[in-house]
Amino acid sequence: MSPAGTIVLILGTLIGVLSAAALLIWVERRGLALLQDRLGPNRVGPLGLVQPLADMVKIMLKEDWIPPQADRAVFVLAPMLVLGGTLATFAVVAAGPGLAIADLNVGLLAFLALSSLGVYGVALAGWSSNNKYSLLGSLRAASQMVSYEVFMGLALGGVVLMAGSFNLTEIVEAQRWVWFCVPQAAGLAIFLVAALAETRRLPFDLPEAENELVAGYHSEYSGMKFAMFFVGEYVGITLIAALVTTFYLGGWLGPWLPPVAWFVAKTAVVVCGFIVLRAALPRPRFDQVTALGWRVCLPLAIVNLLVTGGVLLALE
Amino acid sequence: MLELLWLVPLAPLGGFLILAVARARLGRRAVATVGVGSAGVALAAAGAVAAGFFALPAAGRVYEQNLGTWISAGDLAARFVLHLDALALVMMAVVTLVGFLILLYSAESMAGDEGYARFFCYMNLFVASMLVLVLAGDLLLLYLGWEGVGLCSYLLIGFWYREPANARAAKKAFIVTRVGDAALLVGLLVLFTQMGTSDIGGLLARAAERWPTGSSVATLAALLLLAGAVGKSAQLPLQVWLPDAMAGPTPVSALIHAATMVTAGVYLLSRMHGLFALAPAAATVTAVIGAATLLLAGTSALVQRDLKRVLAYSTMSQVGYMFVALGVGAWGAAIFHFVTHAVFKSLLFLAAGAVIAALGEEHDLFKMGGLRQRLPLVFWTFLAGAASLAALPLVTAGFYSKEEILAAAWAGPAGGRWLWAAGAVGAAVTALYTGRMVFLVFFGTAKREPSQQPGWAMATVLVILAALSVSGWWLDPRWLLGGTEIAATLPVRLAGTAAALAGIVLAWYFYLRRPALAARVAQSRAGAALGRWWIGGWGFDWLYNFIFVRPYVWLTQLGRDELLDGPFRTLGRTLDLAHAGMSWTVTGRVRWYAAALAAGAIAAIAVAVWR
Amino acid sequence: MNSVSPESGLVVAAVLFALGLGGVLARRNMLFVLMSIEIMLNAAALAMITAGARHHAADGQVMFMFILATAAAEVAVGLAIVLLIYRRRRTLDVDEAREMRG
Amino acid sequence: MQGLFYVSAAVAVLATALVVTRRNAAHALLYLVLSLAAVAGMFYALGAPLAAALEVIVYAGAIMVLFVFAVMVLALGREGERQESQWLRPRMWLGPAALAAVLLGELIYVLASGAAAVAGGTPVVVGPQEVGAALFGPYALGAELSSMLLLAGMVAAYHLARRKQMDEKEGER
Repeated sequence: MSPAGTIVLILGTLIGVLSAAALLIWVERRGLALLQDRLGPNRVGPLGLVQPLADMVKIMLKEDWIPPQADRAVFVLAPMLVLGGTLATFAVVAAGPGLAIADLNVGLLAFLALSSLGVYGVALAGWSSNNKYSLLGSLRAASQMVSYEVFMGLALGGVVLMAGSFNLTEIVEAQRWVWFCVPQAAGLAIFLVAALAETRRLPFDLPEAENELVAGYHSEYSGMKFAMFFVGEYVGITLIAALVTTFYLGGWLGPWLPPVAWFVAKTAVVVCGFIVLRAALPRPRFDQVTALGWRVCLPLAIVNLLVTGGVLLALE
Repeated sequence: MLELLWLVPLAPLGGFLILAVARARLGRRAVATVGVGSAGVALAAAGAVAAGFFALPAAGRVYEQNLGTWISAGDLAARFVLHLDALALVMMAVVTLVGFLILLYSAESMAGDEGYARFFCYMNLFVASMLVLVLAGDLLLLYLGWEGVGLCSYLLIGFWYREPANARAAKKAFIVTRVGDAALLVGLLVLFTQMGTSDIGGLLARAAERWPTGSSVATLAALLLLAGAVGKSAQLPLQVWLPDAMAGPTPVSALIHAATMVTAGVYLLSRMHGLFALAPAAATVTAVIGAATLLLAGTSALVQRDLKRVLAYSTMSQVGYMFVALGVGAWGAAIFHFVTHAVFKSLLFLAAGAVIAALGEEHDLFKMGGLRQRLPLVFWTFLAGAASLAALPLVTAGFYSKEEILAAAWAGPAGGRWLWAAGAVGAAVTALYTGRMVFLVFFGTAKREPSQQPGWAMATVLVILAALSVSGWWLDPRWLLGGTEIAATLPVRLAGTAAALAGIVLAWYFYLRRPALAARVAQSRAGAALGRWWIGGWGFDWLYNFIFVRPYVWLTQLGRDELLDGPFRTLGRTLDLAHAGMSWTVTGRVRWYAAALAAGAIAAIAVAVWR
Repeated sequence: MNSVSPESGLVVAAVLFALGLGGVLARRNMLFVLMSIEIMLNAAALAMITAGARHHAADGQVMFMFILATAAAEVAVGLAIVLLIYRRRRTLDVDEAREMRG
Repeated sequence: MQGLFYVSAAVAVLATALVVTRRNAAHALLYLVLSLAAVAGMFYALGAPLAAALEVIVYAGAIMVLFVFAVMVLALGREGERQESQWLRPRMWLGPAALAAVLLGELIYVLASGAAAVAGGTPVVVGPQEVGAALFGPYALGAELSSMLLLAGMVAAYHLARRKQMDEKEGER
């Protein structure tokens, strides 16, 4: 791929992802309102579609305030880490054949690596705020994310075994015969749970539980920095949805339509699923989250890995 | 029948083990049954073995029983081998018979003692050790028995250990004999290294082959063995422990310190007489020691007030006779005297024990008297023993054996007139103190009433021993042992007899006929001085106290004042200093350690690179 | 793929190791000491990987994994100890924890 | 690749130097994570993609998070920073710096003198499959030992944490 092509691809991905995130904000607010039997934002533009733009203007005009007790450098760095890390992961995602910014042969590992660095953004945001609620939120975030990182990796182990590669393009290609969501149903379940925890989405939004911790690790944030967390969350959802599509739903594979369309469509469905989940499930207690991880997900993931490996060995 | 030989030492050993383990759970009757019974079994086995022995052809009557190898190191292989020849047979017979009789006697005499079971336990161990000693065919095994009897002697002298004096006497006996034992051990090692074997028969045969008569090594070995014998048999200069050893129970004195253990030296020298034949000088020393001891002990016995001490000195004196016989090469006569002495001296001790018990633990001769009618059985048996000790001519066993020794001292291969003279004077003195003892205890006016008569067991034992004491010449074992006959002229024999008779008459005159005269002699200036000198055993205790004990105590006092501690203290201080120096590096600071580690790594790399 | 000389990898490893050593020796804060130890471990790992790359062998990466396991165990225990010490003595000074001195 | 390597190396050295000199533990930690990420880049450039990924996932993503936990629990803040500046006098650096410099000098010397033996051999990518085969093939015993070590570490950490609880209970009494 030529350097110019790469730059175009990078820009395209960035714009696509960010606008998708903006759209998601509207989708979620309207969708949640629909599910909760209320209207949601409907004043700005048709159906309130311009609402995200209005929000952006508002947020940019707000005072970007850094609390005096905060650790300035870290306080500024944390939201960048959250948003930057998530965006960087898109580099390995291929929306269509050859449409990956970096078609790494260890793409899956790169995703895991970058998502594991996501902890720092949250944890340091809470710590640098120098506020006890933020600190508690970031402690919860760190433990939750580090734990579920393990199950996520183990769940993906099954996919890697079946595809025989860490490369995302090859993983997609390996699903020509059957999508991995069928043989790796257990893996998919664990991956979804872990993904929710990683993105700190409801029902795993304990780090920012409003009614307990005010807003958790980003209580002290405002203006653009808050926007970064906010957008980062939606970018994260998009990313996870894209990865679910890639790993388990056959990626861009599909008849008639162009590959990118299939990819976007599948991702959109997964995102909508997340939003519905948010509306459907209550938030568990913190110890329940930990117990679910170590007592259910971990054994299940290991069994899944063993069975997958065993079956593959037997088929050879 | 000979195969039963192993049972002889093992029966008392078994008795010891039973008593040692189950002592607390056995009743008195059971203890006595085990204690006396095991000796009885040994006696019966010894009888059977003797029968088997006599069934052997007369030439070369030797039987060996190997019970396994004890120590195997290089060339040296010490075996648990029992060796039965005529000498061992005689010793075994005496030890089992006298041992059994004395144990039977103790079953009654010790009945009131709270350490009843302990007593029999020790006594059985002693009998077992003594039998091992006399039956050993291997010098190392013999040494085992030798130390075993020493241990039992210590334990039994200090039997009533709550009395500090008894404990002191036990320690004294142990330490003094240890001097001899150490010499013996050195002697044994000399023999092992020179001969490369510890088997007695093989060793003597090799010695006769390799060493010419009078060779210095042979003399050295013989002298070392002699030192061991001297210690065990209470001869000059290691005699001081025996009088104090009387602190133990009377049966102990009878068995260990009269009949058997103190004659272990005699046995050893007889067993090794082949070696002494190679070392005439050592033999002469033996004879001189014997002669000196018999005079010293005899005169000391003359002035003792304690009945048992008289007997103790008498024992020393009689063993001195045996040494004289050994020294002049008449070891057959020595063994003969050992046999008769074992009989009459144990009789005297046992009878004395009966007297002492009857008078309520009274030991002082001068507080006794007139017991002739009151304790008739004891009197007559004691008299039989005393007659034998005093060598009353023709009717007593002691006469024959002592006569042989005197004859041998005069006419034997290494004899001499001085030896004979010492023996003759000794015989007179023996008769004198024996008479003194008899007359003071049983004649004269009664000062105390006896509280008890001996029971059937004690009486039986006393009667048997008395019968043996007066039965005379047939106890002579020399026909069995072989060896040279000594043909002394009749005048010499008559002179020896006359000396003994003179002593008896003198005693009768002094202590019965004119007791006042005896008192006057004793109270005269010279008599009192002599008495003071003799009562302490010629002052050897004082001498040793002066030469050894006091300097040693002084040295220890000196040591307590850090004279000897100095070097050790210095060592300690140096270590302390070194420790302080080293512990300076142990700061407990992790960073310091890390720096040391890094410096070490740097040094190691530097060495590896710029080597 | 153009070449990276293995030598330069080793040099970087040496530099990192020296930095870590300096940190271990100079810092008094236990957290920093532990971090410096991590740096040293990491430098060793880099040397291993470089060697493996030089020989086109997987062994270097295997060694790296062992180092990783060691580091994980070390940090888990080390931090637990640090927290314990802090709770007991309210300080993170390494020099303060020296009961085991001679 | 060469560029990646040298840039990563520079970042790693710089970040590491900052780690050991920072006063604020959290800042040092961030630099350490940066350093680790840079080393991961070097790994990747050296043809060890699996090691690179693991460096970030496990080292930076898990082990360093433990440090973050520690920093957050200890909550040192300004006080801690003041303490550090007290402890971290320039004089303190003399000895350690000298030792480290000597060691570095030696190592560089060794490398320079043994350069002939080291040079040559362009890095070739050694993929995860080969590493896995080696790890569970000839190095199976080592892998088992590592698992034992991790288990021991886990038990030890758990035990120490428990003791802490007991201390607190005693404190309450």
